[in-house]
Amino acid sequence: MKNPQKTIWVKWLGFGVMLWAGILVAQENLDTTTETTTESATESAAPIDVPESAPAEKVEAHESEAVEPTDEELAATSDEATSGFDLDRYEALMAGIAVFVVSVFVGFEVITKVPQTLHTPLMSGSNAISGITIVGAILVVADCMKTDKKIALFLAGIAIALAMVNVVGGFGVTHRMLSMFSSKKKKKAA
Amino acid sequence: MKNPQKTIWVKWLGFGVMLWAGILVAQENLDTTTETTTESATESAAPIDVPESAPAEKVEAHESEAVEPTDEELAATSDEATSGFDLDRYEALMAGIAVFVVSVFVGFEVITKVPQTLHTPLMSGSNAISGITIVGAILVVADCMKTDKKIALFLAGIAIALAMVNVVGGFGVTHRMLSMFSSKKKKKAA
Amino acid sequence: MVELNTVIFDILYLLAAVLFIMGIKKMSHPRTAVLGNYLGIFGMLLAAGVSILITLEHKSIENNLMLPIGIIIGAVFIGTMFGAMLFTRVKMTEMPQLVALFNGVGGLASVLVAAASLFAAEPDALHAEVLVAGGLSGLIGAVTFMGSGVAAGKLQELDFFKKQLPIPAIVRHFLNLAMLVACVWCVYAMIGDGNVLLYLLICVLGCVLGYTLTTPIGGADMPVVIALLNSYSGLAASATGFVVDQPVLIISGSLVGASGIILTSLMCKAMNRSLLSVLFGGGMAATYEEDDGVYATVKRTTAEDVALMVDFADRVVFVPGYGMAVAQAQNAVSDLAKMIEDRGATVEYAIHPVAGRMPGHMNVLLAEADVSYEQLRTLEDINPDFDEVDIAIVLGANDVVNPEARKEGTPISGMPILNVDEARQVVVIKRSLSAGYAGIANPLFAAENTSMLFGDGKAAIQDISTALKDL
Amino acid sequence: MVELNTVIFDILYLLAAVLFIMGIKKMSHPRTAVLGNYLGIFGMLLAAGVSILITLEHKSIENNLMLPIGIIIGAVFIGTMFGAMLFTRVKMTEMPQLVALFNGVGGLASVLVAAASLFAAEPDALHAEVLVAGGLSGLIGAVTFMGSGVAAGKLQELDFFKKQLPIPAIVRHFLNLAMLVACVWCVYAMIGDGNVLLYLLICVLGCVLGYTLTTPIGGADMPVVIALLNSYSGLAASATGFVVDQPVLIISGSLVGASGIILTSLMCKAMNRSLLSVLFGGGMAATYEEDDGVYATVKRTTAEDVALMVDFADRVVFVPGYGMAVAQAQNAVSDLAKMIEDRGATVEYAIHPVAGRMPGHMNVLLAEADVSYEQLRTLEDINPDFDEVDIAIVLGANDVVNPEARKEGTPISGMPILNVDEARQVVVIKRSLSAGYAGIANPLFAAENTSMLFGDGKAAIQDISTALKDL
Ligand SMILES: NC(=O)c1ccc[n+]([C@@H]2O[C@H](COP(=O)([O-])OP(=O)(O)OC[C@H]3O[C@@H](n4cnc5c(N)ncnc54)[C@H](OP(=O)(O)O)[C@@H]3O)[C@@H](O)[C@H]2O)c1
Ligand SMILES: NC(=O)c1ccc[n+]([C@@H]2O[C@H](COP(=O)([O-])OP(=O)(O)OC[C@H]3O[C@@H](n4cnc5c(N)ncnc54)[C@H](OP(=O)(O)O)[C@@H]3O)[C@@H](O)[C@H]2O)c1
Repeated sequence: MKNPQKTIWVKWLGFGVMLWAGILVAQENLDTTTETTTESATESAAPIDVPESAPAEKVEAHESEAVEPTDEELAATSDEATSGFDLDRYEALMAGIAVFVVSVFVGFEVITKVPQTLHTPLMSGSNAISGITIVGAILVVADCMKTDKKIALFLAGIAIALAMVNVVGGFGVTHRMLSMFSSKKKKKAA
Repeated sequence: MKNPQKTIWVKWLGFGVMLWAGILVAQENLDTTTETTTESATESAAPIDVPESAPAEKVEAHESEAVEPTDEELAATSDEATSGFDLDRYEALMAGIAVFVVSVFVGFEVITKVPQTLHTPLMSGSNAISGITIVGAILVVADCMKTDKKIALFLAGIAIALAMVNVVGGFGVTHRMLSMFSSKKKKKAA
Repeated sequence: MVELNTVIFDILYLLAAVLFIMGIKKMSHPRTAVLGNYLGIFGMLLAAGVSILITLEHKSIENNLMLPIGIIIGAVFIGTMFGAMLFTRVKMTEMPQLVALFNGVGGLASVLVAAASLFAAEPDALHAEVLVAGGLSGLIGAVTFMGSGVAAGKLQELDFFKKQLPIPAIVRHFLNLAMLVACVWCVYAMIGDGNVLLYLLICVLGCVLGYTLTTPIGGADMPVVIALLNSYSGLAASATGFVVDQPVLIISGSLVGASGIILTSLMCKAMNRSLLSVLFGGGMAATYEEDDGVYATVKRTTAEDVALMVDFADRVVFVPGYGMAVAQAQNAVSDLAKMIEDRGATVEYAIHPVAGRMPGHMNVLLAEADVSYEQLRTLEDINPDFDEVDIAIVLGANDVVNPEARKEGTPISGMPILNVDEARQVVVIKRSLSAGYAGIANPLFAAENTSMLFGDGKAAIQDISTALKDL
Repeated sequence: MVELNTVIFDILYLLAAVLFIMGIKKMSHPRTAVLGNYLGIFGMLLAAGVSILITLEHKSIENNLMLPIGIIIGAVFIGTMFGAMLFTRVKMTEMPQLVALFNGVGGLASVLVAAASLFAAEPDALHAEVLVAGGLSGLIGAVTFMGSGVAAGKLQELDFFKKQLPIPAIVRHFLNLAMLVACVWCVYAMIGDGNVLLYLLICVLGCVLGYTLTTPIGGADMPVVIALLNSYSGLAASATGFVVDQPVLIISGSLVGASGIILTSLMCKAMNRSLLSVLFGGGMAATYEEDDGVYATVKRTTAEDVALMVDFADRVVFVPGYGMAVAQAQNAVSDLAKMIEDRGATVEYAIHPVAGRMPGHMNVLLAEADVSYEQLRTLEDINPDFDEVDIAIVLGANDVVNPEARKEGTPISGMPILNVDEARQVVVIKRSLSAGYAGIANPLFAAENTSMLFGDGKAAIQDISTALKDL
């Protein structure tokens, strides 16, 4: 308990377990989601034309019949199109997780190089970077317009404003601090 | 020209341009591919049932009509299912590129920390890691079995053997070198 | 069909992420750090600009352009105003609160983005992974929001946040766990029936969790909490990245997450405490038996005597601590230092990694007062030299110079300290003999070579300056 | 439907990639490097094992299990045998060739994997991005394969590879460019009509390119070429990762790519040459006018004299170079060093970053001879000390101690060198007065404090040992 290093591992482990559990849950429920997906796809006038007669049981049966199909098989063939669709989404998710893991490594490497002296600006600077949620906030506006959800639009607006506070305030205060560090450099040179 | 740093940037830039060009080419040709995809999808007995009467022109017209639909829109709606399919694949590709970019950063960070003394083992060790192609070689065997391509199977077999030479030889020789470095440590301690 | 624009936009997003990485890389030296910050700003502008372009190109908007544009511009304007106001007005001593506040704002933004995107999405787009990521984003974001709020309140010493919950610790832990389980269940249920209103429940639970988790932690432990919440706000942004499927959010979020975790671990290490003991340990001073007689031999001194001592010294080291921040004495110190240097002595500053209430707190304050980077010396760097120091002036530092840390069984045992007691003469400037953050007595104050100068830090330093001028 | 197994397998793949990263991180110190290598091995076993499991579970295989299993086991067995044979038999002096060989093998593996996966795929799975990645993999892999082959041949000094192409440089550059364009066209055409046979053309063009690009480069520049090709083999693996859609390949490949690029840049920097001048520059000695009289004042010495000098010295520094590798004198050196140390003097080794023919070449050789890590000193480390060195024994090093580098206008101008000439006495052991890698005369040999001991490196050192024993 006395070793801080250890407790941090515990934390990360906890996060990993949560992620894992999430995946398991997602896994168990994928049938349901696929069902809704195909149903609504039928509603919209898309080129994909799922036979409406196909009952949910059939989809499931079809799935359990295909005993553990692997990545390769599914990617190579599209004779199980619903599966193919899920697989591509799954691959994007997996790639996202890979991005996350690798970025954490980058983060650890670059941040351990920041000297103690600059830890307060680092804190506020990384804080400002977490304002990157502004991207999500802006992108969601279009979705809101599309489905015409006024509350969502309102929430998105507030989110943009909050993220912007974070960004402007964070970078601004970081700049203020950092220019203090470099100002007397210049004075010295002068 | 005298600055090695600069030429390396040139190299990376070149690689980036190639990648970019590849994407552009892919882009221009996506219609064609989609066409073949949907065609063969029709052949196999999939739940996706593309109306066979839809001529290629119509697909194209449909596309140019949809003036620049964005990520969000496409992700949110699946009323353009062929596009949806492409989009998921595209997202997986983009995530792959993100993985690549971030990994290059990790690589630079961790490798610049390796001391000069260990550069030869680093070279052979990273060489061994490039034997990771063995994963691709093994995975491809199943595909070969499926489509019953004997030549491909043969190539995959050779690839496995070659990658294995790389792996075993690389790690082995690295271990030989590294144990030289640490051996006299132990002797000293003794 | 994937449009060329989409490809270009995604590459620009990736470029923004790369700019963030390079920005933090440049933070590794004060000389390049300003540039690093600019890279970060540029990356953010790029990312936000691309997002706006994507939105403008969106089909559904072409019919009704005014509303979304108005909202975006309005929100950006309001946000910018508030942000600019905060960062230009804040005093450097209020930095910890400000960072906590920004943290909370960031967490809330994550909550709202996930909410908006879940509510706005058509039911068939609510895949399981989106819901899981959304749930994570909401939970972590809400905890960050509320936790940061409490932390900021405690640092600002608002009375409201000093109240303790009238619930025994073990029950509290159990309730927290129950809330966490409830959140997991909510996500599960959302996946089952697609009812996104459960998301609201998650947010509420997250807020309650954020409150119950942070309230019992002492105000002085807030810096650790803030760094941890900083990490959380990054993770929330990462989770949001999975919701809206943008690698740039994932990358930037995990950068922030890593930064927070590293700072947390660093603070814990420098205090020789474990993160768990900070978060769940409660008051630490309770078990420690104090010796009443420690302060029997304390000597007082006056500003004039200190000035005389300084006049004869060749090497003076200032040891600033939290008290310097409270007294806002940094400029006075820097002025005094210049006077001493003009008289031919060398002046250095010994900076303990956890002096003050933030990592690097003292460095920022002294940099504000134009102290040169080269004069700031770290613990490892200056500790071997203390026996050659003529006068160590301890200004509002207490725990970081407490020799009790070298003994077993005290709350700060094992924490590395500045070996001020090895200096030829020690002057300690503080208002009283009261304890510091760790709440324990400091035998240094009663040491033979120590004399105390009681008073507010800034006033005391100014008095010394005046006395020195008059010599 | 995504199976639970797939999820587990993918997470294990990611774990393998993380193990590679951690392995390289552990390479940052000799003490932990062995462990790092084990982590790498473990990651590879994990990745390969998961791949085999995935294959075994494959539906199409259940009917005909023997063939694929036979192929996999057979191929793994053969590969392991060859690999083990190579790594156990190779002499440490042949390391550069071996690394080149492994590089080439890795490149060829990438080519074949991409080929197999393109040929085996059903036409509708041949998406544009797969074809682009496959083309890249084939091209880069083929260039790596052929280029590494040429490099290995040149390093082994096989006559075949010494021949130059009878084509003027400008035409060659043009042809190379044309081939590159042809490759791009092939990919384009493949995307158009899905005819994967064009892939063969790409491979052939890649091989030709690999040959024409590396053949004109001098044998001594091969180390740079090998490091660059190392980087390429990583990029090829990355591209293969896009073909088979596995992040583990992308991550590992880019690690290797980064490693190769860093080593390349390091070598170029230490030689003060640009990468472009190495790759396209041709012979560099041509423009340099040599002074005939440099060697007028060369003094010879004998092993006995050197032994006498050493006997009186307090601080002896060995400066090994490529000649030590050629003569395989490392064990003799280490024995002599031990004798000198037993007589009370200190012995160090000054290691130039590009001494020998690989980065870190000398370190490996000396480590093989049980020289302690602490005695190996880097250029920056030892250069300020040379004026306190009694005897510097230069063994088969030439360019790295050539004072001409400090002048303008020589082929090695600006390359940082070991300041051996500042030592009190210098003994240079080599077989003749002939030039080293850069092909220029070395005024150090004729300096006042230098004496030459002509002969094979190993024999000369052994002679000194014998003489020292007899004293
Ligand atoms: N920096 C971080 O990141 C961080 C994070 C978490 C915890 N901590 C903890 O914070 C503590 C920091 O140690 P520290 O030595 O800097 O501070 P400290 O131990 O908290 O002591 C500060 C001293 O300053 C004096 N003071 C307060 N206001 C003053 C004023 N206006 N003028 C003069 N003196 C004044 C107080 O004494 P009077 O009341 O008698 O004046 C007090 O004893 C450590 O225990 C550390 O573990 C730091
Ligand atoms: N390490 C790398 O990664 C790397 C990469 C690229 C280029 N390079 C280049 O390689 C060069 C390395 O410099 P260096 O000083 O190590 O080597 P060098 O300049 O190539 O000189 C080696 C010397 O060793 C002597 N020699 C050869 N065989 C011998 C034997 N059996 N016994 C005794 N002496 C023998 C040779 O002279 P005799 O023939 O008279 O005996 C020759 O002058 C630098 O120019 C560097 O730029 C190195």
